[in-house]
Amino acid sequence: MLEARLQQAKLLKTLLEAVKELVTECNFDCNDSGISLQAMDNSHVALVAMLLRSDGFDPYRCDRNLPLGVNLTSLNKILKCARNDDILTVKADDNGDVLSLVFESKDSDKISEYDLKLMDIDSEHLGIPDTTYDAVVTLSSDRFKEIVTDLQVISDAVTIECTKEGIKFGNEGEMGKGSVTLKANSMIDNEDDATVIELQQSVSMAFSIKYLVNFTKATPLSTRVSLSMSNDVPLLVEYKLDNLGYVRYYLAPKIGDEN
Amino acid sequence: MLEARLQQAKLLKTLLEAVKELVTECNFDCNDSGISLQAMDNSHVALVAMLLRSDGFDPYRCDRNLPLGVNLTSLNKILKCARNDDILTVKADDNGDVLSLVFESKDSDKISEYDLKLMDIDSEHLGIPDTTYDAVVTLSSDRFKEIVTDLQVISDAVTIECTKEGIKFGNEGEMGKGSVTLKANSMIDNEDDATVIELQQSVSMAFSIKYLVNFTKATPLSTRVSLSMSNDVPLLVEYKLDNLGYVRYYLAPKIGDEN
Amino acid sequence: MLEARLQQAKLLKTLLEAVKELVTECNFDCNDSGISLQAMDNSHVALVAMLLRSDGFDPYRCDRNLPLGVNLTSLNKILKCARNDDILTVKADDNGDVLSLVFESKDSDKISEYDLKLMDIDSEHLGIPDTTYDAVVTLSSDRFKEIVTDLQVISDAVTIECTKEGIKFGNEGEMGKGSVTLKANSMIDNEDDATVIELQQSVSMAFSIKYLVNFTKATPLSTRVSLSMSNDVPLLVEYKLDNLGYVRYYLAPKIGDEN
Amino acid sequence: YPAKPEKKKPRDEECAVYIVQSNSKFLISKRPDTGLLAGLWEFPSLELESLETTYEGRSAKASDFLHERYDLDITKNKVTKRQDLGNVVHLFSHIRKVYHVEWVQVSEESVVEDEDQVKWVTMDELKKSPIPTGLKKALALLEKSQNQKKSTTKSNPSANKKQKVIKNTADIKSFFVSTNKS
Amino acid sequence: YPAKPEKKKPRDEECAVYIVQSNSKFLISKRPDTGLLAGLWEFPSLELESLETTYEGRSAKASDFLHERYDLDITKNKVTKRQDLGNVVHLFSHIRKVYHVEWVQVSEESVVEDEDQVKWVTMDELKKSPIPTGLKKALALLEKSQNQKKSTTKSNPSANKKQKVIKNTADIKSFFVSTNKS
Amino acid sequence: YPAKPEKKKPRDEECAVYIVQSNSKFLISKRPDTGLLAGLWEFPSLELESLETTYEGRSAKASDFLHERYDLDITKNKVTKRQDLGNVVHLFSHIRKVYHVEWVQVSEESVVEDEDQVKWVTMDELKKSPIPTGLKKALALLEKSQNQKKSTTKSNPSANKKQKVIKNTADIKSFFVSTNKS
Repeated sequence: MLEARLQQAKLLKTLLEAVKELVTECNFDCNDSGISLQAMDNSHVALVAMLLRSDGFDPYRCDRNLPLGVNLTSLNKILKCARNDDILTVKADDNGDVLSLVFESKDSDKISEYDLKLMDIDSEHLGIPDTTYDAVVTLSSDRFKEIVTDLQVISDAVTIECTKEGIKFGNEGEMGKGSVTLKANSMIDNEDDATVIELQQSVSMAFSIKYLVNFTKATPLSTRVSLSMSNDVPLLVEYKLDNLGYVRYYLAPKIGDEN
Repeated sequence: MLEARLQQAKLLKTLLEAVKELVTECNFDCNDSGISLQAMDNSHVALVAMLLRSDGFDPYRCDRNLPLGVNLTSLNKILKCARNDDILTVKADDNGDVLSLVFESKDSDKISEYDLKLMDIDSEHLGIPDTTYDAVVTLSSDRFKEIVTDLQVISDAVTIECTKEGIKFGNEGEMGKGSVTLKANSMIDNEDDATVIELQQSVSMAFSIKYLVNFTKATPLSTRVSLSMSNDVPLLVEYKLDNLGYVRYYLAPKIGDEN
Repeated sequence: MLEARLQQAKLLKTLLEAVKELVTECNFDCNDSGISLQAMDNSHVALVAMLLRSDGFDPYRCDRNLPLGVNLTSLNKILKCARNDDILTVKADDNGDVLSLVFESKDSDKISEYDLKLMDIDSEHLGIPDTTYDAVVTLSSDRFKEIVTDLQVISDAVTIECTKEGIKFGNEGEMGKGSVTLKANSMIDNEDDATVIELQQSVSMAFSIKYLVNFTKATPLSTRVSLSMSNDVPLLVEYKLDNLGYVRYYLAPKIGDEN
Repeated sequence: YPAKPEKKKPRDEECAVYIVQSNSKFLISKRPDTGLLAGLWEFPSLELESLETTYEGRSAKASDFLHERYDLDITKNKVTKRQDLGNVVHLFSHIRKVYHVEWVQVSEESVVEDEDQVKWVTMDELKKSPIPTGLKKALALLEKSQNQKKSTTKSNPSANKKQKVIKNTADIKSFFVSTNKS
Repeated sequence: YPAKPEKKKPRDEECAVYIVQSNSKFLISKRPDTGLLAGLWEFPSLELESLETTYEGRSAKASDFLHERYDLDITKNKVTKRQDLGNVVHLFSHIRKVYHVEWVQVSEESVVEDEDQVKWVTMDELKKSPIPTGLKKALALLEKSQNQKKSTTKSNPSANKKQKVIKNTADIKSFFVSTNKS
Repeated sequence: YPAKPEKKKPRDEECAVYIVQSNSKFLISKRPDTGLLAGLWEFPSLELESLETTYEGRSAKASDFLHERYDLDITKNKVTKRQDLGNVVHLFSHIRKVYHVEWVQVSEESVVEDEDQVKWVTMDELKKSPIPTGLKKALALLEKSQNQKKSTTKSNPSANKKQKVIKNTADIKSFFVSTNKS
């Protein structure tokens, strides 16, 4: 059985927001190291992998592997019934058919309990190889969101070019062209705005911009985001949850002409 | 004739918001004790009764009974033209065919005057007997709003159970179950959050949740709301306006299985 | 060629908002004195004229007359990609076919560049005679916005009457009548709220209210707005940009009965 | 070109339609993906070879047809009620088709559902399904019949339409004393 | 005209406008693609050489004009009613133009329609067409006339009242001096 | 019960379909308001009395048919190109219908349009019209034919280009190792 308690419901609420746009149903895989999730979007263009380490919960208890098939739209509706600073507990029996969620107000005089029906989901698990990327750029997650949202007005696609000097997002469409360049700068007043580039080799790749915009639903999870790129390999967009886990998005590159 | 002056337009604006979702046309009954209104919603499931005592106005003058038939949608549109802290005066002649509203800005250099055409409305007035309820629960109006809004994601109906220990709202639907419990607690840090229960006898009744959500449009009128219940009798949901009056909603219980 | 740099993108963003509702395509006329624009709305009921003096830019350079035909909807989309406090530079070559916009963040580590395709637009330029108006009313731009927005609930048209005592906006529709009066008051606590009237002769004119509401998109540009009126001549609604220029709207009066 | 084409008269065809109801649900099945009205949903329908059939005859055929096609055995005592609803006529370009409609109420939804081909749906869902016009007319027959019954016996729960959220809620007026004002 | 140009006073021009109505439709035609008011739709309009015309004179001209230009023969008894609606004045930058408006009701829409140049439209369509302001005023005359009639006789269904917001508003261009740029 | 019903074989019918194109527009007309496929739009279509027709025969019939029904005279040299597109088969419940499709390109849209019954529409509009499934297949024939031409000659503007956003993006699975869990 699973029993896991989180001091602030906000974390799980935000995580769900970060995943539910891409995937509507998937398994949460629970075991003694924590709760994880891996799923592809319907178009097989993107993959999201999420991990919440058991350390993030107090207490955390899960005796054996327990896959919980969940409709994320329903789960999200229920999580919206939790206030951000409610204490949240998730529970599931080994052979149960519901996921129980309990939200307690800080002064604990209000207790909400929801049982969400579980589903059997046949899921394919992809083994993701460790890759040494040619370029790893760490930047402000707010800026990343701004950039991809802005460039969406120009075209459906965006090309990301990374050199020692900086990272450039650019595209072209019916009304004209757009590009946004962030200069590499490890020293800067506001540390959160620094753009740090570790480069083996320059890369230039094209992506469908709407997926990038989608990924930025995870922005509230972390002030920083990292983009890891090698030519002809999926882009990795990672939001770290301090020491508690991560949300990682993989996005397949566009091939042929990126028009 | 009627002439009544209110120091803050906000009160009437909020009152209208609290009524207009349920009822689109009705009579305001004016007499020397104040202005009142009683109306059923179209489906005959809920009844709203409102009273604004003459004390709440300064000056207030109404020589004789004057029913003013008003389209609430139109009145609401006009009230939206008043700023919250405008001084508001309503006027009507004994045989006039308009309701006049005057909004004055605090520094009185801006004066808005609106004349709303009156209507003849045949209304049925229901005599509401004094009832001694089995359970009267007084709670935070914000919490009440939260609870019914949250549970709406689970199902169209909600069961309210009241015992000495607390009040529990619960329902069940396609995706699972939900329930929210407030513990009875008369002593608490934040007085507005206290849940106070006066109980003759435990009750459990089912209601259509959308009406409850509708009633919570009155939340800005008061920090507290009271729910009065006896089995097989309409629920009374009351928002008190300090000493100036009240908005009361009556909601018929669901019968048979509350699925 | 044109090169003009603005310390705050916000000014141009707001200007565009103030124009794009009325006009979708038009020429920006650039010369050494600044950038101007004049255009009629499709129905030929209103005309907007805008001027940004070269003093407002630093640096500003434009060797010779350069008309830049622009789709304002597209330009507006691109300007939304600038943050309010970005430094904004617009550039165009003499025979180029794009308008270049560069947005730099304050710390200049983020640079966005957009090229907007230009269009050939045959535009008619109207000579606007200097008129001595019978009445010039200067008032709070927020109040003006409030008034026309409020009265829109009553009818499509509004009559503006101006006398020594004040300015009155009034109309009448299916649900009743409305009017808002601002008293002339040059002395008042909050200077921005003063209503100052210079009057040669009383005027009373009727206008289509939706255009007035439209003009108030310019409200963020200035705390004050002036209405200049003479009977049977278009109303002039002017928002001054300190010493940098202005946005002026001309609105043809309604003729015959203003029903 | 041999033929001397004449103005064709539409040919007559007849068809038995069985509206099978269990509680408040109705059995429908999908027409083949090709052919007339391809892919539309319909009530179980049996083309009749003769133009002169009787209610008894069609009713008798129902057992075999429903059993074979839908594995629904109405010979055992699962049928709680059945009724001749009369007929409706629908004109296609070359066909004048008569639908003889019978309503069959069964006690349980014993058909193996195959969502793609056969399913039980509520009246509301039914009305949203792409069903042929001819069968809409059959449906109207049913509703008419049930509404009549409803007003007299109030026995049939499925006849109601537009189910409002407020179903099963008492009228608030029944709790209070009406004092008509004028 | 031997003129000595001085500070220009707008010159006077007059024009006969024929509002031809058949049932609830009106005949309109499109102005040339170049020139004043290019490409806008208008009622059949005839520039007058004299500034002193009479209703009878203009009315007489109508026959030839409508016949030649629109192949509409109003001499035969197709005209069921006609009426002088008076005039409206419109100021262009250098022209003060008087439109004399006559309403002609015919029994059938006998003009060959050429959707690009000539068509019959309803009042609603008319109001949505890009017609010159001057002719909007003419239209206002018609509506006024028909509304008057309406209130007394209730006989005329075409005087509809969908009011466009901008109805009765002058063309802003008429107040300013057009200085074509290139 | 008199009849000994046998399993009916659908009867065969054939029909000539003429896809008439002028620039990038196509001629369509509306079926009668009653009958099979009532009220749907279709390409000009002619029922054939014989099941054994040839392209030459059908092509010859086109002249009279199009002239009489649509006042479109393709005998004069307005036809710039025409081509046999082959046939498509559509099964109705009792009919197996073969549509023989010919594409006819004309130089001008000479048909008097009657928006309610006959009109010229673009490919996009066509796809939004309620056309029968059978004729959608005919349309597919045309598109196929034109796409083939396009890749070689780039001459045909009507091969449309609705692009999916995710076009040209690799499948993310192709980059990772699938390890099916259970």
